[in-house]
Amino acid sequence: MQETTESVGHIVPAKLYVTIWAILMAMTITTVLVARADIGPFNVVVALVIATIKATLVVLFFMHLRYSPKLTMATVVAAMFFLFLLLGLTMTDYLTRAWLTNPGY
Amino acid sequence: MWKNLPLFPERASALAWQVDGLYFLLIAVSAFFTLLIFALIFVFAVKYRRSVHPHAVQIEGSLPLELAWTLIPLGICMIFFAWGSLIYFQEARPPKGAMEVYAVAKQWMWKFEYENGQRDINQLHVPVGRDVKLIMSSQDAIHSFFVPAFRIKMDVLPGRFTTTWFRPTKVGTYHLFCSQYCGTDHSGMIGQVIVMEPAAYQAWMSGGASSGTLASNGQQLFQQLGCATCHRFDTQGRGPNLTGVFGKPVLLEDGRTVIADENYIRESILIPGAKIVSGFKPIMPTFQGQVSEENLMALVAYVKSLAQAQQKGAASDNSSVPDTPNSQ
Amino acid sequence: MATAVQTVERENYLNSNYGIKSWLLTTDHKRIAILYLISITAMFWLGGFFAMMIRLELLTPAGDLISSDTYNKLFTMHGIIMVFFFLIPSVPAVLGNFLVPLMVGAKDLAFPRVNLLSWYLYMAGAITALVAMVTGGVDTGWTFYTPFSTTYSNTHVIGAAIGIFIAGFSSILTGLNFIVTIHRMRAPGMTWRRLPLFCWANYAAAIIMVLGTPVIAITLLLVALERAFHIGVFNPQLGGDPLLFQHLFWFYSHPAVYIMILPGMGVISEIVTCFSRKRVFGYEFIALASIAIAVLGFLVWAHHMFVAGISVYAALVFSLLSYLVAIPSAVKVFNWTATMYKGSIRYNTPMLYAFGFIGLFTVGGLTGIFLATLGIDVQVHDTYFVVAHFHYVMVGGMVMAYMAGLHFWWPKITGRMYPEAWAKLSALLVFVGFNTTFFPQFILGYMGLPRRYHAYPPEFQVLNVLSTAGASILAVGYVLPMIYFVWSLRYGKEAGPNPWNAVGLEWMVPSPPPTHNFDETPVVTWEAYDYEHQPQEEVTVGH
Amino acid sequence: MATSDIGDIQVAERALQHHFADMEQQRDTSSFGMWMFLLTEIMFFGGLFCAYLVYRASYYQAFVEGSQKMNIVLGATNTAVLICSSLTMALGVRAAQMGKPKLMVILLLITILFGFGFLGIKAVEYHEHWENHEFPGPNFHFETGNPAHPASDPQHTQIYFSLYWAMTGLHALHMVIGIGLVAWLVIAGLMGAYTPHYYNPVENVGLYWHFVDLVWIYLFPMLYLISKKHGV
Repeated sequence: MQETTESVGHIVPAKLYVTIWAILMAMTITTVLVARADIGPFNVVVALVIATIKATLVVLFFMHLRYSPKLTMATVVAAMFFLFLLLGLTMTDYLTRAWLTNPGY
Repeated sequence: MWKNLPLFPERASALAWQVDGLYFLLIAVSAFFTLLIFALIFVFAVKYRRSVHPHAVQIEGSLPLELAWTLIPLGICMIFFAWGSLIYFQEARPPKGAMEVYAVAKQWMWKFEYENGQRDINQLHVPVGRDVKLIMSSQDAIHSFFVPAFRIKMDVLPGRFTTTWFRPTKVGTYHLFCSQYCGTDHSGMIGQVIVMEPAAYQAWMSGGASSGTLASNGQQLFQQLGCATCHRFDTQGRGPNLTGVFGKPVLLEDGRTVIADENYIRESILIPGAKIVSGFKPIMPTFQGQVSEENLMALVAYVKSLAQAQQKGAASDNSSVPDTPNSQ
Repeated sequence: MATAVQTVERENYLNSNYGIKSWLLTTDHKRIAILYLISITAMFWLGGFFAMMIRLELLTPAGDLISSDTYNKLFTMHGIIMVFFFLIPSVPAVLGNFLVPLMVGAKDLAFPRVNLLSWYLYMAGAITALVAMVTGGVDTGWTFYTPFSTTYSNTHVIGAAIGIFIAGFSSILTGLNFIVTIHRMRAPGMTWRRLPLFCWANYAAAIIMVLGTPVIAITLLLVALERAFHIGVFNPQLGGDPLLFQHLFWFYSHPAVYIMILPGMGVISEIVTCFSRKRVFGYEFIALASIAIAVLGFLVWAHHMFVAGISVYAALVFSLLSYLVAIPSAVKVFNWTATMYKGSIRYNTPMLYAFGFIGLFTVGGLTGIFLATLGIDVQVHDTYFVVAHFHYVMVGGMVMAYMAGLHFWWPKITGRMYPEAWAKLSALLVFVGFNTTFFPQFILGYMGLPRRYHAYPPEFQVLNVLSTAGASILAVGYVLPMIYFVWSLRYGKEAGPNPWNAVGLEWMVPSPPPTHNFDETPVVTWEAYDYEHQPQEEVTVGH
Repeated sequence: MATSDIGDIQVAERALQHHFADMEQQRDTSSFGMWMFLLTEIMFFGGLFCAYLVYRASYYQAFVEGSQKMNIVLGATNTAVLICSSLTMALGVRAAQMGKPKLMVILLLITILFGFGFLGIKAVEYHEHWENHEFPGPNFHFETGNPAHPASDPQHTQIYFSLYWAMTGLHALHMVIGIGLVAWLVIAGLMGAYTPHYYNPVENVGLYWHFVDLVWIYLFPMLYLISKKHGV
């Protein structure tokens, strides 16, 4: 009501959709190929970075976030933030449990 | 000793005074703020009642006041935080040289095993003035070891060891409660901590018929279960030499380093594949389901004794065992 | 501003339609609020009955009245019913449902059918949980700690978990509806700075409902799967970590206490201003404190686990964060108190409850500081100190606020006044009975009496008897309103649209409100709690 | 935009609920409501992600051994299938926006086909795991298949499989619901329910569908691509 002026949502050109699709497909192949190589801890990093880029493209274009009110953007950011809190604060426990060891004698 | 209406728990450990001191401070601060709020409400309600004060004075708010009652409580809280954390960290770190008692909790009883192999059920005998470290685990649900007079509490978990410690300062008999709800007879899972004069404690200790120390029981198990065939006391074994391992960092196959504490020994027996020592193959079979909690504790005590023996002999023979077994 | 003239046959949401179908298929937020009111009241009495049984058993140190298994089931069911089926829906689903659309100037919540669905989900969850209780009960404690709940309990854990799972979606949908309504359905001129603090508070609570509840849903689902298929995720025998359950459980269940208390705080903000005839002191700070509590509330959960075997460094972090969430609560208490300064104060029943709330919540909040303090928590964790603390917040705070709100808006909801003298008496009984019940438990807790004990050592008896005596006073205090509220439906005086001479959109429509709330969309041109421009003359009622 | 006519506006007016001022408010509100719902869905899966993270961090080797049992070809194919279905879904919403109901129905039907394709492939994978006793519970049995490297920690590999089944199972359940919702759109679309002035349901189901795709985009690397030693 306050944020948008168009009565009909933004119409994205079909060509853009197809382009996004092509990028997503390419990235799927990339991530599989990269996983076959051994680059140590970077395997995880690459896999997650690719997944995040793919997810961002889907959210921005397929889900029209780019053309949505700021409030929608805030919702997505909030979801990410609280998911991060859940994961991050839980890991503060698991990652630091071994720090305090008692020689005990 | 108990009157009809005690309002405060006994103080029978070195730490109890510290906890109580902070507790009194918290009570004082809380009482101040509670009385402040109650008094303000009462005064305002009487002074500005409709019959004497028919026209309210509209006030929007006040930034200085808001800042004051945000920052002052925050500052006070930080004092509590610092003090409370200091106590907590003391509780978390048993002092060196503490006598060790192993505890197994199960529905609904406590079993204790002393270093000399003596056992106790629902009673824990300790000498006054000695540091006592408890190494605890549960056979079933989660329990919690709680001695109000010592101001200590620690959950007792299945599948791993937790520890706590105390130094009793007063001879007497104190409640031991299970404070983590654990089923039907949760409220029956109570026992006693009996703090004795050292001499009486010695007498009690020698009175029991034990079949050898905990570590020697562990040594027997170590032979019986066949551990000794691979974990030999030289560098030729298929498993790491366990002499002097306890309490030291261990380099793992995947590059991580862990401290060989009680939980590490435990995991290595039950899930040998989880953390492979560098330079060894994951060939050890699991002993899951084959060793009871008591036997696990005996094995841990044995491995620990290997390190203590080595430490004692360290002065004479320092180079025989490397810190990290087989770290090439 | 008192516009509507009371006519005998004026159409309102109660008389617009009759018959059971018109209620069970209604999408009117006000009727759904009434459906909730009836259902949660039933749950409250059931949970209260269990509480009475618990207190009776604890009269004597020996476990002589009921068996320990029965006792364990009683406190478990008391907890489950009170937490999931009374406290969480209480203010949001009853008062919030009724008032949020009226307060923002909307004709209904954003998704009326979803609103009805959420009531049905609540009922489905409640019935599932009740069936589990009737056919054998649950004895895990409302916290469902693993591995006891997954491996060692022989009771209907899956049934209860599924019941809560379903009711959780009711809560999610209510929260979603509030957030969307407050964002999208506000009347022209109803800016965020003019929004009643009750709406702010419900908005904050809704954030928690939406973000937290899904986590408990999946956690309880995993518990059910663990019991059914032995998947090992929470079972230490199969390599799982029981502490992971506690993390996931408290990720929701700690913020859940803010779902309970935040809307109650909103109620108090409305009442203190009305009966002081003053603008609220520090509007922005109270509003932002609500949001701060909602967000910070997600950062503190592991303070339930300080002695559970978590990393001591994590405990340090969570302890620090726990103090932070106490601050906005303190800010609210100070602001309410300051609102009374130089006010023009009346002692009507809602205000008496509000006094009670502020006092008891202060005690509840301050004892929360004890629990955030690591060294102290070790001593009082899992003892009666904790029991007393959360009852001070939940009953002394939340239920007091709920009662305050019911008394405040009862004339709006039903169009009738209740007998003020009886109401004041009951407020007094609740306050006295509550303190007698729960204050002794602080002392018991520090002395070391663990919670959930069916039998206890004899030296704890005197305080327990005192506590039980208080509980009986408290029970009378809760029975009385039940009687006079029902009485008032038939015999109460007509309330008129604005019996308290309060400001706010909900007081500008007739009582009870018409089905579509507003004949034409209101345009808001005044600030919140603008008592300066409200005529001083009062409509005299209830004498 | 240009295709709007009196009939469309009438359809739209019938769809306007009483408590909204206009279609625009209704559309904004329903779309925001859907995003809020997806936020709760993220937290719902978040609990499982948290469990995954904790156990993967603690028992990495067990997770690697479990992940080596995954069929990457099928997993990657399924990822591609879902991406394709998202494309047709997005184009379907676009068709609804532009007032081309027939095109919309066709695109949605293709989306449904992709959805079934995904579930079919998933079923093949599930069957394989079931046959190999890679289903948590009393019958769980795990071998790496490489005699030189016996299973190092089958207990925690079972947790890997528990999480695998829980996460992909929950995801598949969402797919099933999604297919049902798209089928409902197809029927309503055939009956002419949607116009450029009223297509909220299409938009919202579209959001839901993309969300389900999004979850899979993370599940794929998390469950299938843990370690290099694939396809041993």
